[in-house]
Parts: sequence; C-alpha cells; structure tokens
Amino acid sequence: MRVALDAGETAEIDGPTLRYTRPGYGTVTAAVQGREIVLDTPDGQVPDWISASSARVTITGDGGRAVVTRARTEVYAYSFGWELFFFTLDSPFHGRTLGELAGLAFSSERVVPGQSNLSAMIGDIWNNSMWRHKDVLWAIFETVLMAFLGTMGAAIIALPLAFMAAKGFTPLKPVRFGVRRIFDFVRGVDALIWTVVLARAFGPGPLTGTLAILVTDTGTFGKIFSEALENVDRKQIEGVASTGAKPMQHYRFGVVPQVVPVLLSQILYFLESNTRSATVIGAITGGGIGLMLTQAIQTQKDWEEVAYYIVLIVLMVMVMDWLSGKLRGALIGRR
Amino acid sequence: QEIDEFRIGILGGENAQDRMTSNECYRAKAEELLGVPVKLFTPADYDGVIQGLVGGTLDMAWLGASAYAKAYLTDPEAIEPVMVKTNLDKSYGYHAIGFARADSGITSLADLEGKVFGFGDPNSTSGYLIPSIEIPQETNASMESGDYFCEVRFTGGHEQTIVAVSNGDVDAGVTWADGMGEWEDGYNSGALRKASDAGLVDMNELVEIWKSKPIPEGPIVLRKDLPERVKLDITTLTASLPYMDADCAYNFMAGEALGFQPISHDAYTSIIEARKSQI
Amino acid sequence: MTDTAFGQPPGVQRTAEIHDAYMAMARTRRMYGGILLVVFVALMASGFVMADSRNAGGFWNGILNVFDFPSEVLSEAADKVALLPALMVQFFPSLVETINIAAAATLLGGMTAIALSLLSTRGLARFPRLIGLFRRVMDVMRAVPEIVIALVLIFILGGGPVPAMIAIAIHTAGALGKLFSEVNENASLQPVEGLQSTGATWLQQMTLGVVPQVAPNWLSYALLRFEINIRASAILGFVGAGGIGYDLKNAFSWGPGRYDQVAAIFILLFLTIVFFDQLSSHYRNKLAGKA
Amino acid sequence: MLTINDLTRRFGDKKAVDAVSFHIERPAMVGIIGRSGAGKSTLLRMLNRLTDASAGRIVFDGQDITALRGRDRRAWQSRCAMIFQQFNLVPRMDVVSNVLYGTLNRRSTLATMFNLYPTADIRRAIGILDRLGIAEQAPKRAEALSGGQQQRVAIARALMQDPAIILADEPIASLDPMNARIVMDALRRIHEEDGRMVVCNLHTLDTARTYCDRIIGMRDGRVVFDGSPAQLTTGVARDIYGAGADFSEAATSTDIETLDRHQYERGKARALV
Amino acid sequence: MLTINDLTRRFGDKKAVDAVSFHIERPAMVGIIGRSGAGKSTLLRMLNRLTDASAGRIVFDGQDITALRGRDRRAWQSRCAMIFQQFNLVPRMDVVSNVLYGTLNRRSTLATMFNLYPTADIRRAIGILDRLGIAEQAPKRAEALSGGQQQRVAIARALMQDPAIILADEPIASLDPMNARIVMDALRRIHEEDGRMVVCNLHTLDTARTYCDRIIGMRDGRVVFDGSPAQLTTGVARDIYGAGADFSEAATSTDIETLDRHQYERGKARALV
Ligand SMILES: Nc1ncnc2c1ncn2[C@@H]1O[C@H](COP(=O)(O)OP(=O)(O)OP(=O)(O)O)[C@@H](O)[C@H]1O
Ligand SMILES: Nc1ncnc2c1ncn2[C@@H]1O[C@H](COP(=O)(O)OP(=O)(O)OP(=O)(O)O)[C@@H](O)[C@H]1O
Ligand SMILES: [Mg+2]
Ligand SMILES: [Mg+2]
Repeated sequence: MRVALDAGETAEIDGPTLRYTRPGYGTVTAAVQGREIVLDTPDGQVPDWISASSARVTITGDGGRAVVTRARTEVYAYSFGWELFFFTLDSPFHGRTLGELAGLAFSSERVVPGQSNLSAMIGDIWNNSMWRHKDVLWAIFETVLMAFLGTMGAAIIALPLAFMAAKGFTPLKPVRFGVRRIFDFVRGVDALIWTVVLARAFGPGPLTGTLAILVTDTGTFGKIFSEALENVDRKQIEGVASTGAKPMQHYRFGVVPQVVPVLLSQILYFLESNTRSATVIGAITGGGIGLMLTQAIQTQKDWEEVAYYIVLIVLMVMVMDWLSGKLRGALIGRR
Repeated sequence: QEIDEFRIGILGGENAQDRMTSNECYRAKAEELLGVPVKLFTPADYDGVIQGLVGGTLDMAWLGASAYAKAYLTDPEAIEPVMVKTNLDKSYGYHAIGFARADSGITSLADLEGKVFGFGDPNSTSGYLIPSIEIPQETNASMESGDYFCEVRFTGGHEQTIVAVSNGDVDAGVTWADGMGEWEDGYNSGALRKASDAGLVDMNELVEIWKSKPIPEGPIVLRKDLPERVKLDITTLTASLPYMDADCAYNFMAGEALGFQPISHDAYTSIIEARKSQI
Repeated sequence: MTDTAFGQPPGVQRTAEIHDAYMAMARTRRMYGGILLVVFVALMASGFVMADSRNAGGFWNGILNVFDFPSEVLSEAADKVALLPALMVQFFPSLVETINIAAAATLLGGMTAIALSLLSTRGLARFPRLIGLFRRVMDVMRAVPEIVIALVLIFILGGGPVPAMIAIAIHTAGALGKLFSEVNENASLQPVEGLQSTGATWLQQMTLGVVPQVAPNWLSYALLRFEINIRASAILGFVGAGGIGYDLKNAFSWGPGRYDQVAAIFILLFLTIVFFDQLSSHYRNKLAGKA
Repeated sequence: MLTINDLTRRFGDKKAVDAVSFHIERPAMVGIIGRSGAGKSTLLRMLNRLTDASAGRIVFDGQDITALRGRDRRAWQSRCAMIFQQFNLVPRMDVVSNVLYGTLNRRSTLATMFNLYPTADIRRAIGILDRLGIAEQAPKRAEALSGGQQQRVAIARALMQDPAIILADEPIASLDPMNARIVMDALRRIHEEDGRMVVCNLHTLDTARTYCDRIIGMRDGRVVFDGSPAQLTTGVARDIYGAGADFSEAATSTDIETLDRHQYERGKARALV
Repeated sequence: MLTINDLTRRFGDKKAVDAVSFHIERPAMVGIIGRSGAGKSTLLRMLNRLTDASAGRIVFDGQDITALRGRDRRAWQSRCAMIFQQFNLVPRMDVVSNVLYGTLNRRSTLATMFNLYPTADIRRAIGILDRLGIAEQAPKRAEALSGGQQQRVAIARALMQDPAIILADEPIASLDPMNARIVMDALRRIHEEDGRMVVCNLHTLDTARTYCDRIIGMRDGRVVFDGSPAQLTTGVARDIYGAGADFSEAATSTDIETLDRHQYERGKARALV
C-alpha cells in the first residue's frame, strides 16, 4: 500500500516493512524483524526527524508522520487544515477551484443524487467534520446568549435594589448597609466560582452560566447604579421640585432622565465584557466557544484550531463591542 | 413514572467535540430505544459531571472509581453503579502508571526524591487517589510538597500530565493504562495510547517508572430515581452494544475491550475507604 | 422699547402647526418605545426558554435546590470550624502570590494604558492619524479573555505566576486604555492650550496639563481594576497559574472532606476583596472630595 | 400681599439671611441686589420653600407660607414659580416636556410617570413658548438650546404653573448681554401684561435700575437698602457692594450709546499707534 | 514690528478670518472688538500659532511667523504669550507652578515633568506675582482662586515667558466688574512699564476705549474699523456690532457711576410698591 504525502513525500507499507521517501534525502526503511525493529537510512545516520529505538520508530516528515511498533505500522498524512476549511476529504466538492464550484452550484447535473448542488455544498460546509462550522456557530450563539440573558437579568434585578442602597433614596441606614454588603458578596465571588456553586442545582449547560453571570453582575450593577443615583445633579431635581411636584415625580423627572444614560451605557458596556466572561464560564459549565477553545488548548493537538477559535472570540467580542457602541449611540444619543 | 428526556454526562480529558462524536452513536441508539430525547453534556472537569449526577440533572455517566466514590460520599442515595467495562482478558481493572522522560535518567520512584511530581485531576482514581496512597507506602514519606518530592502539583487531567512530563514541566507524573500490550504503543488502551495515537508524545521519549496494583474500572452509573424500565433498557443496550455495533462500542469504550458486565456498589467499597482516608 | 424678545406676535395658526408636529413626534416616539420594549421582552423570554432547554437541569427545579450545595459546604465547614484558622494560615502564602500577580499586572497594564490612551484621544494625540490604530490595538487587547492568553502562555512558558501576570496585564492595558481615553476626552483642553501657547512640548503638555486633571480618575479606575484583577488572578489559578485559585479549585473538586479548605480559602478571598474594595473606595472618595 | 417678617436662615454658625423684613403691597417687579454671598439666593429659596427658614415668617395673602407641609407646601410651590441661574431644566427631555413639568402638581402621579399630559396642556405649553418666541424649538432637547433660549424655557415652565409670584435667581448671570436683554424683557412683559409679581435677584445694577420698580439691597444677609431705582445713588451702591471710593465699573460697561460719556483719566495722552 | 498680510482662516466653507491685514509699528496696546463669531479669537490664535493660517502671512521683526515649524514654532510661542478668557491654567496645580509653566520652552522636558525648576525662576515667578498683587496666593491651587486672581496668574505666566507680545483673548469676559478692572489695569501697566506690545480681544466697547491706544473692529472675519478710540463713534460701533438704531446695551451696563444717565422709558409711571 502506497500513500502519497505532501511535500513530495511518499510512504509505502509492505507487510512488516515501511518505506518512507523524502525528496533530497532518499528512502528510509523500517522493518519489524522478530522482536526488533530495524531502521535503514541512506547514509546510515539517524537524522533528528526520526526517533528510533528497537521497539518504536517514528518518522516525522514535512508531509506526514509514520510510526512503526512491533504491533502495528501507521502512517498519518498531514496537510489537513485550512485546505479542508470548507470541504473535508470525503466531500465530493473537495479540492475543486472556486470557479468549478461556482459552475457546479448552478449546473443541473447533480453530484449528490436527490439534492441540488448548492444545498449539498452548503450542507457539506455546514456539517464539515473537521472544522465543525455548525457546532462553532452554535457555540458562539450560546456564548452571546449567556452574556445577554445574564447581563439584562442582572440589570433588571439590580435597579430596584440600587435605590435601596443609595444614600438620599433610602433613609434607613441598616437597609442601605445590608443591601450594600449583599452586593459586595455576590460581586466579590467571581462568576466562575458561582458556576461551581450553581452546578449542583442546575447541572451543566448554558443556563448555569447565565445565572452565574446574573448573580455576579447583580452585585456590580447594584454598586454602579447606586453610585450613579448618589451622583445625580441636584439642580434638576430642584427645578422639578420648585414646581410643587410630588416625590415620585422628582424621581421620574429629576432622577431617571439623568441616570438612564449612565445605566444604559454601563449595561451595554457589561454586555460586551460579559461576552468575554461567558467564553470562560462556558468552558467550565460545558457550553459555548470557550469550552471548544480551552479543550483545544489543553489537548494541544491542533494549534490551527486554537488560533481559529481565538480569532473567532476576538471577532465576537469586537462585534459585541461595536454593537453595544451603536446601541448606546442610538439610545442615548451622542453627547 | 415517566421521563421526558435522558441526559448523559461525559467526563473530560478529551476535546469536548471529540467526546460528543465518540458517543454520538450511543446517544442515537438510546434515543431510539427510550423514545425520549437523549442529550450529551460535556463539562470541562470531573466535578461538573458529579455535581450534575448528585443534583439530579444528569441521568447517566461513566465515572472513574474515585469520582464514583465522591458522588457516593456526597449523597449515597443519588446514583448506583450498573455496569463495568471488561478487558480483553475478562478482568475489569487497569493501572495507574508513573512515567518520566527517558532522557531524565529517572527510572524508579527512588530517583524522584527532590523532584517535581504531577497528578492529574483530584477526582481521578489513577491520576490521583491510588498513587497518592500507594506511592507513600513505597517511599515511606507523605505526598506533601517538600517532603519527599520537592513539589507535588495537579496538572488538571491525564492529557495535561502527559504533556507536562514530555515538556519537562514536571519530572514525573501518573496517568492510566490497561497495562497490556506494548509500552511503545502506549499499551492497548488508556491515556498514553490516546496521546501517542494523536501524535502528542513520542513513547520512545518516555519510560515507565511505577505501576500500581490493579484498580477497578469505573462504573457506568445511573440515577437511582430513574424508572426501572429506563434502567433496564439502558443496561440492556449497553451490554449488547459490542454485538450490535462493534465500531460504536469501540468508540464508546475508548479502545478495545471485551464488553460490559454488571457490577454493584460493593466492588467500590475499598476505593471509597481509600478516598475517605485521604481526607 | 421694541419687543425683540417676542419675535412675531403669537399666530394661532402657527402654534397649531407646531402643536400638530409635536404631537406627531410624541406619538412616534411612544410607538418606538413600545416596539423596543416588546422586542426586548421577546428576546429575553425566548432566550431564557432556549437556555433553559439546552441546560441539563431546568430553571424551576433548580431554583428550589440552589442552596443544597452551599449548605453542604457550610455545614461541613461549621463542623470543622476549629480548623479554619490554621487552614487560613496555610493558604496565606498563595493569597499573597495572587495579590502580587494582580498588583504587578495592574501596574504594568496601567502604564501601557496611559500611553495608549493619550495616543488615542482626539485633541491630545501626538499622531492624530494613528488614533484609529491605537484604538484597534486596545480593542484586541481587551477582546481576548485573560484566561485564553494565560492558557496559551502557560503552554509556551510553563505554569506559574508569570503567564498569569502577563495575561492580566495585557487585558488590563486594553480595558483601562479605553476607560482612560474616555476620561481624557472629558479633560479640559484649556490648560493644554495654555501650555501649548507657552511653547511647551507634547510630553510637557501631557504631563503638566492633562495628567493633573485626569490622574484622580485614572487612579480610581486603576484601583477598581486592581480589585477586578485580584479576582482574575484568583481565577487564573483554576487553569494552573498558581495562587489561591489553584488551591480553591483542587479543594472544590475533591469535594466532601475538603470543604473546610474551601471555606477557609473563600473567607480569605472574600476578606481580601472587601479589604481592597474598601481601601480603594476610601481613596477614591478622598480624591473625589478634593477635586 | 407678601410680607416677610424677621426671616432668618442659619447654616451652622453662619447667618446666610439675617432677620430680613419687608412688605410688598401689590404685584410689582422687585429686584434684589447684593454681592456674592449676600444671601439673595437663600432668601428666594426660602420663599419657594426649597430651603426651610430657621426663624421668621413669610405671609402671602394672609396665608403663613413658612408653616406649610406636604401637599400644602407643594401647592404653594406651584403658585410660586422659580427660575434659576443655571436654568435647572431636565436637559435630556424635549422643550415641551420641560414646560409641562410646570403642571406636575396638578396632574396625577401615574399619568405623568409615562409622560402623558392632556392635549390642552400641550397646546397651552406651545402657546407660551410662542409668546416667548421659541415655539420652533418645541421638539428639541433642552440641552440643545442656547443659554438664552434655555432660560426662556424655564420662564415658560414658570408661566405654565400660572403662578402668583415668579422668583428669579440671577436669571441672566450666565447669559451674554444680548440674551440677558431678551430674558429681562420677557420677565418685564410678563409682569406688565399678566400682572404677576416678579422677584428677581440681579448681579448688575443697571439691570435692576432699568427693569425694576423697587430695589432691595442686601449685604451679609441683611437688607441695607430698600427703595426706588431713583434712590439708588452711586454712594448707596458703593455701600451695598462694599466698594471703596475709587471703584468704578465704568470700564466694563457694555453700552454702545454712552460713548462720549466718560474717558478714563490716566493723566497721560495717548496717540494712535 | 508686526505686519499681518491677507491673513485668512477657513473652517470648512466658512471663513472665520477673511483677508485681514494691518501693521503695528511699535509696541502699543491694541484692542480688537467685534461681536461673537467675528473671528477675534481665531485671529489671536493664529498669531500664537495655536491655529494654522489657511492663507496670508504674519511677519514679526522680519521673521515669517506663519512658516515656523516644530521647535521654531514653540520658540515663537514662548516669545508671544497668550492669555485666555477661561484663564487656561492647570487648575489642580499651585499658582507658582502655573506661573513657572511660562518657562517650559526653555527647560528640559525631563526636569519639568517632575516639576523641577531652578530656584532663580521660582524667585522670579514670585516677584511677578507680587507685582500683580497676588503673591499671597502663591502656594494655593489655581482652582481655589477667584476669577480675577486666576486671570492675574495667567498674566504672570505670560510675563514669565518674557514675551515680546502679549495676546489676550477676552481676558475679562468671565470676570465681574471689579476683577475686570484689576486685570485690565494690570495689562495696561505691563504695556506701559515694560513696553511690551499687548493685543487684546475685548467684548465691551468702554473697556477698549478706556485702555487701548488703537482699536480694530472686526465683523464676519473682516476688519471693518481701524483707528483711535476717539474715532470710534456710536455710529461706527453700531456698524461693527451690526445692531439696529434701536439697540442699546445700556440695560446691562454694570457701571456704578453712570447712575442718573438714562432711565429706561417704558411710557408708564412706576411707583415704589
Ligand atoms: N446649603 C448651604 N450650606 C452652607 N452654607 C450655605 C448654603 N447655602 C448658602 N450658604 C452660605 O450662605 C451664604 C449666602 O449664600 P447665598 O447663596 O444666599 O448668596 P447669594 O447672595 O445668592 O450669592 P451669589 O451671588 O454667589 O449667588 C453664603 O455665605 C453661602 O456660603
Ligand atoms: N475649530 C473650529 N472649527 C470650526 N469653526 C470654528 C472653529 N473655531 C472657530 N470657528 C468658527 O469661526 C468663527 C469665528 O470664531 P471666533 O472664535 O474666532 O470668534 P470670536 O470673535 O472669538 O467670537 P467670541 O466672541 O464668541 O469668542 C465662528 O463662526 C466659529 O463658529
Ligand atoms: Mg446666589
Ligand atoms: Mg472668542
């Protein structure tokens, strides 16, 4: 059996014998003879791309890798990678140029019976088993979902609590103190630790991550919101008060218009930063792009995959950043 | 009593997507059999699965012996072991393997005095529990950092240990293997075999320095509250898997093995005791 | 005198027009508000349903059991309460390591952030054409989660505090840089112009004209960031970067029997965070009071 | 009509307003002058009940204002509109909404929470804005307006309250001369056409002289002058401001018509360079 | 000495300064008047090279100022001190430091970044402050001073530069009459005693008339008047300001001594109430 590898290399398995040919070097032969493996190189030396012992020979070429042990002989072909980004080897569309593909997409001759070429192509890309575009997209969506739900939920819970924690809005000092310490506590424990705590009740999955973000951010928002409330401009309240308005109206017209921009911009800022946290949290709760990335790093197999995920994450966060900036601009207006 | 979905937790140690893929055929079969959606969950570490089982949000998992012990110690009423994998020689055990880089000159525990030693996950049987009991018996010293070893670390998992040893971050580490076949292949099954197949390490560069007594294979556990019919269905499916679909069984069992046989809690009492003693 | 104040005499027709236009505007505004609200509620609801269905445990079942795990930890910790002080002492060195990582990272990141932020603030930038470039640099530094940088660096440099420090510093530089440049934008340009009119160089304009105005705000953000970084460096321990997070993770995942350690580390961490929180808010109040 | 009796306000040890008494018989335009810190603002704020008096009484049409609480106090505030130096509008809301805030006291809390007002009120608000010459600005945000326009919005809000008294605390201090003129003219016209009482803190003497029927001078919390514009001589003014005999404000006059009036004497001839 | 030739500055389509030319032979005190937006500030800023000219030339003592770049430009700026309406001090720094900033151009960047200055400079700074009557304020933060004091600090900084020209952009616009007088007196004194050229944008006609040797009137970016104070008649002033015949700024005059000058005619008798 002969395998053609990249970079002009070939590997040939012939019973217990492996012949690995490298252009410019020659052919290396590794043969299992009884309990021993005998290595034969053109110059009699063992170059540093071959690791050999009497029990195991590993040849690491540019185009592939071959392993011979007493029990088995294996050849791994490289060249997998970006080339397979769209179509894997088993797809009928693999290895075609863009022009061919475009032609195929609109030709009526069906490559895969019972399916139009375009949908077959999209299906093959979508279900690409190397790059897993479907899973990756789902993972990104799940990450953003965790961030969105967690952030918004936290904001909704934190707002009324913030009034309770703000000087000038809650006359009772013990209440203020109590609420503030609660904020401190939930904020002081990182979301990652909350995932561990919540895992028992909710099990693995995106909801747990969402709740972890929600819990931590309730504390953060509570603190920020109550500070914003304490910093309101008294002049505006006074302007409203001087007309004889009722206390609720002081809040509505003197306070809310002032704090809404602060709150909104904080919420949107956190939406972006939580997208980043959700990546990490997902890695622990078992969901999202973060899990894919951390595991790709930990198993250290495919650095191109790691790079791909990092780029995706950076893009995702930057898109969220851009989006939240746009939303901020639309909702609050430029200053 | 009915269930509306069936949730399987899969332990870490492998790329999450690979875990999903290896178990996909099993999932599909279970779904067909049970008639309810079957979902796979892949938390990043052992603890995620254990918490899910104890909290009742996962219905099934294949645990390590020590992880089972932890779940049992947390809540004895939560789960029960039903099946265990049997090796080709009909035994159901494997070994913790201590190993080091071949060029480090370390060949036994005795050479490790004053060196850095790496465990895997604290909930791993072979990656932590058993070695942490058996190694001190041989070295006559505790596993505390600075006592016999200069430092003892957790790397986080079997893959990480193997990488850490081959990168030289730790001088030696422990992982698991069935102990059968050739060292150069990474044995027939186990973490070393997987790492070597994946091209992560070159087995020529590693040497075995220690091997534990056989450790009972971890059980497949089911939540006790599940309806009896569901338990029965799952047990039958698992037991017959090697005959129904050999490829699927290979993926599901992470290597070549004979099949599954029933097991009960009693097989793990000694592990539970060991774990208790570690507290 | 003439009536410059009142323009044309009030025209009934003109006010009616303005009134109609205003009412129309108020109505569309109300409508948009309503639509926005409905969309938001729909997004929240559907998102929740989806997250709930993709989770192993449901929300409504889970919420009843939220306290199972904390109470398990607490009851064990309560049983062994006598051991806690000793454990806290035992873990103290890890805590110090964690705080050190955070402090070094904040300092390094903060310095970088100052430079980047001044270079990317309109009106202050030395090279106005490169503002966009410096902003993108900060965006990228901010976008990559610390844990990812740490994981990659741990692979390259091996475990330990240095990768964690660099990872947090990179992230800090990006995050603080953005905040700093917002502060800079609000800084009054008057002093800068005043200095410029005396013939001062750019560096002089920045250090003497901008820094005194913005330093209190910078410091307050940096202190806030320091707090966040303490947490971050504790968390990086989860992936093997040393410090107290590593101990916490190991104790946590061992489970029953070591919950006393969990409790001890928790108390340490929490006290630390509260301590630095109070310290920084004290200083921030002091700075704000002076301003 | 309005009687103030020994009105005093202490801040800690300091008496910001010190036993001030005066009586205003009928709707007039009253100017209060005095240098910074004299207590002008505090006096006006006590009139509006934004600040509580430490001692003394304010009586308006027989009603003791100082004693009002809760709902009654708010009812008084709605009869006694206040205009501030910094306008004190809600900058992010549109002009009409800001004017409508003048009706808050009369409308139900719930409806106003959602910014819902009767159409008649909106029409009236726009009418008032038109009267002040800024109807075109109606849909804009308050913060988008110039200072003079903002102050007129504040006046419109005051008018919306349909008040018996309008208090204005240095209404033109943050405006340029042109806008100052427009705002003061508006206040004067309101006084004359609607017959409302206007009490106005002023920074500049000329403005007080030009627009007011009566001028009250304060110094260190006390009333040191109370008379007609004609009675406000240079000597009295110096006294109110505590300026020395050499002090002249002529140099900063912004008047165009006063050209050949005074030439600052420096005892030296100057040539055109 | 200073020649300006067809100097023009465009902002987009708009010409803020439009082909301005004039010549100043010897150190004089020149006032520039004109209403808001006339281009006064832009002109001064071009003189200091804070703003670049779009066209035209500035020549001082034979040197083409418009062509200077980098170090040379900074050197020119240090010879041509600028005083701003809003003082443009560093508010959080003490008075002496602010004055010492006048020497930045001559000192090394590194030393100044750590606020290190030669003792002689510090002595000189305090001397200048003393000359302006605010030596007592030396250790205070600039922001703690009153407007008039801050403006004098700005003048002190300008003097510290030992400049050939002092440019002042509406130096008294944010000051009250009393402080305005003090600041203008200080500028005049510097002009007379040190013989420095002072070019001063002014808001108020009276000030220009009182203090300046020569007055330049601008409107819409162009010079529409250039002459002695005596030549600045009411008609000319109206022309510069584009005011109608009915416009009078008397109402906002802040003068104390001009009391019985004009009584605002409202065609109705007013009684003291
Ligand atoms: N809320 C307060 N707390 C303490 N002192 C106050 C307060 N309000 C005013 N004062 C003091 O009372 C005195 C009078 O202040 P007020 O604002 O009434 O003066 P004013 O005549 O309005 O001056 P200005 O022209 O500066 O507005 C001042 O000395 C001021 O410092
Ligand atoms: N940086 C700028 N960008 C765009 N337009 C400007 C800028 N600076 C000034 N202008 C415009 O140039 C014109 C002249 O402005 P300038 O500030 O010189 O007027 P000024 O006479 O100083 O007025 P003021 O009395 O208000 O200070 C104005 O219409 C102004 O809007
Ligand atoms: Mg006041
Ligand atoms: Mg100007």
